[in-house]
Amino acid sequence: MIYLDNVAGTKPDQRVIDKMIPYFTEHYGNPSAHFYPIGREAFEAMEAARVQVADFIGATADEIVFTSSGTESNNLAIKGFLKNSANKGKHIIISEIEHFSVDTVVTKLINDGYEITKLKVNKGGLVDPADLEKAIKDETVLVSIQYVNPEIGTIQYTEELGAICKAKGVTFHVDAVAAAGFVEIDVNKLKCDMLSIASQNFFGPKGAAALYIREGVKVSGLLDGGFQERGYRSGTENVPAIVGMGLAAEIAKAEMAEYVPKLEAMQKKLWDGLGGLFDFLHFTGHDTRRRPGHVSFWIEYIEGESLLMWLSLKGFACASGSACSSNILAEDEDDLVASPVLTAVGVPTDICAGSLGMSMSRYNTLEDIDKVLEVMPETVQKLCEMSTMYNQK
Amino acid sequence: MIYLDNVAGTKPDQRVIDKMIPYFTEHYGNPSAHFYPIGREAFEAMEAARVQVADFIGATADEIVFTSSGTESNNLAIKGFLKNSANKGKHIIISEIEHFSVDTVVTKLINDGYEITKLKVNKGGLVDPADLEKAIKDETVLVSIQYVNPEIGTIQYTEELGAICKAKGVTFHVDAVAAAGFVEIDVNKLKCDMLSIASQNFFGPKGAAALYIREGVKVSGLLDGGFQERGYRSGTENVPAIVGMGLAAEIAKAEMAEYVPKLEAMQKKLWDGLGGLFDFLHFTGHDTRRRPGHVSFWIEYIEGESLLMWLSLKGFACASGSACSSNILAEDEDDLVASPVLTAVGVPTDICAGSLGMSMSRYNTLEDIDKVLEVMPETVQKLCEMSTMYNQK
Amino acid sequence: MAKGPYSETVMDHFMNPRNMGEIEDANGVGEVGNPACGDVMKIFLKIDDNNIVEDVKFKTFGCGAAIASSSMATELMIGKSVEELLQLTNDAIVDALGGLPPAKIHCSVMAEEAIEDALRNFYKSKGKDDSIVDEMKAKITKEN
Amino acid sequence: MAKGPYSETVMDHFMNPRNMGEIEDANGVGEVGNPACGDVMKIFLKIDDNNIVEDVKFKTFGCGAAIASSSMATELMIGKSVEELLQLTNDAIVDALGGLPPAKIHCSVMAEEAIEDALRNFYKSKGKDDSIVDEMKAKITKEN
Ligand SMILES: Cc1ncc(COP(=O)(O)O)c(C=O)c1O
Ligand SMILES: Cc1ncc(COP(=O)(O)O)c(C=O)c1O
Repeated sequence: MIYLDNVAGTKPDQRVIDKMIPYFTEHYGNPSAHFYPIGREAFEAMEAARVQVADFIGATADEIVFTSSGTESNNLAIKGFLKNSANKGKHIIISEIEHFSVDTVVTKLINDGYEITKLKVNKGGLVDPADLEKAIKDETVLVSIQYVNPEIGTIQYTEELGAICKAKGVTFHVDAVAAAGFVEIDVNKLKCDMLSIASQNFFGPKGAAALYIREGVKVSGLLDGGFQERGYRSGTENVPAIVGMGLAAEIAKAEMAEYVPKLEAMQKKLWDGLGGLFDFLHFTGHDTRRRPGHVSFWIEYIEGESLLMWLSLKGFACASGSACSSNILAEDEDDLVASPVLTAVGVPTDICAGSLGMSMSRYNTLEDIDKVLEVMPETVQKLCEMSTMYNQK
Repeated sequence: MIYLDNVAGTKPDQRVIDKMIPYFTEHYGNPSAHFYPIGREAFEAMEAARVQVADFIGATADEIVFTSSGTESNNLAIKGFLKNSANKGKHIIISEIEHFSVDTVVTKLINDGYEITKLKVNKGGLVDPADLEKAIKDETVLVSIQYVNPEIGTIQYTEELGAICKAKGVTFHVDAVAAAGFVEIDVNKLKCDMLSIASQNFFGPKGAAALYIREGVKVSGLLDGGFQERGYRSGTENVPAIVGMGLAAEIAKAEMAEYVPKLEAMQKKLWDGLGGLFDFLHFTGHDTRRRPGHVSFWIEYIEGESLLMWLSLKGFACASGSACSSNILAEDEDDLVASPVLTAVGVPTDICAGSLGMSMSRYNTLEDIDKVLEVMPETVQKLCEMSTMYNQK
Repeated sequence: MAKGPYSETVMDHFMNPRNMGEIEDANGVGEVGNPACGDVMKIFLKIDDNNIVEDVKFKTFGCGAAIASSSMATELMIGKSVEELLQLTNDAIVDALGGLPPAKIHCSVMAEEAIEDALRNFYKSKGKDDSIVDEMKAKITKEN
Repeated sequence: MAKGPYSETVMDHFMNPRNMGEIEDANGVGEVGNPACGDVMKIFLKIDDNNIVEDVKFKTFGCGAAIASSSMATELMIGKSVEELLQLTNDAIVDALGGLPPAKIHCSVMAEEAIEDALRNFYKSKGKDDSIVDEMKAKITKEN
């Protein structure tokens, strides 16, 4: 299996796993138990990880809150921040291509009297900073715009967006879940007040994520109880996963400069190769502002799930739409959600189901790309032959 | 180090860890990715764990929602349930010895117009079912009472409490975090509608927990986003930890009958031994309705933290109060919280700081108890000599 | 290897679709589309003089379940009489496929609808009114 | 091995408290208590004719920080003049201990208060009014 769905989660680094194991077997204490070694060891390892994660994004350790997933970080950022700003204004700005964990949270706030502006994106998936500037008004309390879109790979003008928020005095949250480990993150350059990252997206384990909260920004916790995470998040901490996330952050920081160019080379090869195969293949997202190693497209006449399944049968793990949108477990066809991202970037609705994403990690090689390019023609040909649409051409 | 703080978390079973590892190294896919093997493997392993956890507590798999901690399960149960019952009444009943993750959540609801009744407990830490019966009124929407108290080990009359709730048609949540793996749990015998358990408390890993939600009981999720956990909890699932929790549940179910009598033997030996040492040692909790392997007490003249530290220096990991109440990281002395549980069971307030808990697991032996009993006299003697209180005797 | 969301039979029909293609001299062609899901299914029928399905082929633009449903439908159709075709429900297709995920049941419904559409066009191509199909369906319902 | 919430010096004084005990013929005994935290600290002073601390002992019912604070306080007191004792602040005790967790600073404050209380009782035991302590403190404040 050649894994090309790294935007849905990466294979953890073996060094990370090796570092985690002793926190299952030896240092299994509860980190709130400060008065005996196996508790204290767990605590200190967690605090060391906090420093590593902070260093990774240019923050300080006490600006880092550990959570259990990118979704939880986004929920904490938005809901936790609004608990403290209810009387400052009720207008929130996001983009129309946010991840469900931002879009759903914000959309539900309409019930609480909030007004929501969802900024349009252009064909490349980019929010125009001028649009943000125009959209901000006196009542605006929060802007939340993702750094990288997982589905089409677009990297926003986040620095520019941050500068506008800062100038206007509006709190700025960045969902950087699909950016971390692939695009450099510096909370001071981005001028953001909050930022979400998730360990499993940069070679760390599942079960650990973080929310950066700039000093001075008030956020209330969503989970009440004990004194963990300085009150931002009660509950026994997932020490092994946090330790793993810490090392993954350190490794990403140290090694990104080395592996990102390789990802870019694979990306270019795949892009050029696919572009030359069929004239009815259309790339999605931006040509240059892309997550390194991310290529996404749709093919006329072919439905995405079928292509995904054929590629899987041939040994390639890819994505159709975001990992979340393939709600195959739904109880009802009405729960099958067409990707709002593709609609937003202008892909014709009736073939929205047809998108495919391939995202590489530092474990992929140029040979993997050769293999994809080898199987694509026959696979697409087979599905075209079967397709009512191709026929009608 | 002899570990006697198993109520704060147990050492994971080696079989559990061994089973988890491949979900880091091989089956690292996102379980929402159904269309390629490493995603689907992760999904199926998670669903197998759901069956194991359901079997452990007499539920069916689709009544199980995985969360990240006992605290999160308790928050989801209470907040998630109330989102759907707001117009049914605004009265909630808990006991006065609930864990912070129930007590804090419920106490904060006063701000939303809820009336809270906190049922008193007797000297042994027991809620009188007759008190519950009297406290329920037309407006009562939820009763949440823990199964086992972590600090004093008391096992409530949960079946009786459940029968009363059922008869009165009131939803009943049981916080069974300190019970699972030590006391048999059957949601049908308990007649509960919701029940919380956490993996790290029964030889599973940290980072996985569950909320049982009886079919037909409506609960809204706290974390919005993707389609995971049938909408009860969005966010990428912590597959390795969930897999570990599943096996831990299966092992506990299979082996409790074997290890519980051993825990009871250790408990008796420790209880009898300590009782014979000093006439100024006082046991807390109930004589017979106790978590197997749990002994708790306070000693006149001696402050708990000092005893805890001395025992730690001599190689014993114990608890003073619940793991949570040792808020040594607080920024202010006012944040040091005296244990409300000890006050509730009538321990004089000025020596509340003096309680100690020792909770055994199936990894402890009778020799461990011998060793504790050996060091206790000199340790206590040393602290007594130093104490102003002993002097004044 | 994990199974995936589809049964073995679905996967078999997806990978090796039976009767895929077109019939040049078809005397009944049905087409249904579900724009929301982006599926379009086409069934080509060749019905002989005894009103028996002599040949059938399909083309589908759609997901795995849509392809497998059409393929399985054609298998169930060959050799059947026109009356029998109308009795071929989506449930029968789902059963023959060893089940479908709930969210994908509509793919089998599409196949059922495509068959009916093809039959209507068969009668139309013979210059008849396709209300005959409604009559036949009414009769079947009464008999059951 | 992980350090724990306390510094090495705190742990050393906790494990090996200096000057623990009572002085039978003390001429100044101070006692302070913090019922909320459950700490009680007692300091026994023996001050010679030149107003120099000849001997000092302590007893404490309390947490690790309380025990270490009292032990360290006694170490800092021996050989000091009465004036110097009054200049011994809780900050000096915390510094000497290599720091204390914020929530435990109050333990060092207790030690400072116990010293002052012992001094007041020293003057009282000599039949003097303890307002002399207030005067001395005022003078110290002015000098600084
Ligand atoms: C009874 C009880 N409830 C809830 C919790 C909280 O569980 P967690 O620490 O997994 O958040 C605990 C923790 O020890 C507990 O003992
Ligand atoms: C941009 C973005 N935000 C949020 C998330 C949610 O993170 P998690 O799956 O860890 O909950 C994802 C997941 O892929 C993502 O790509």
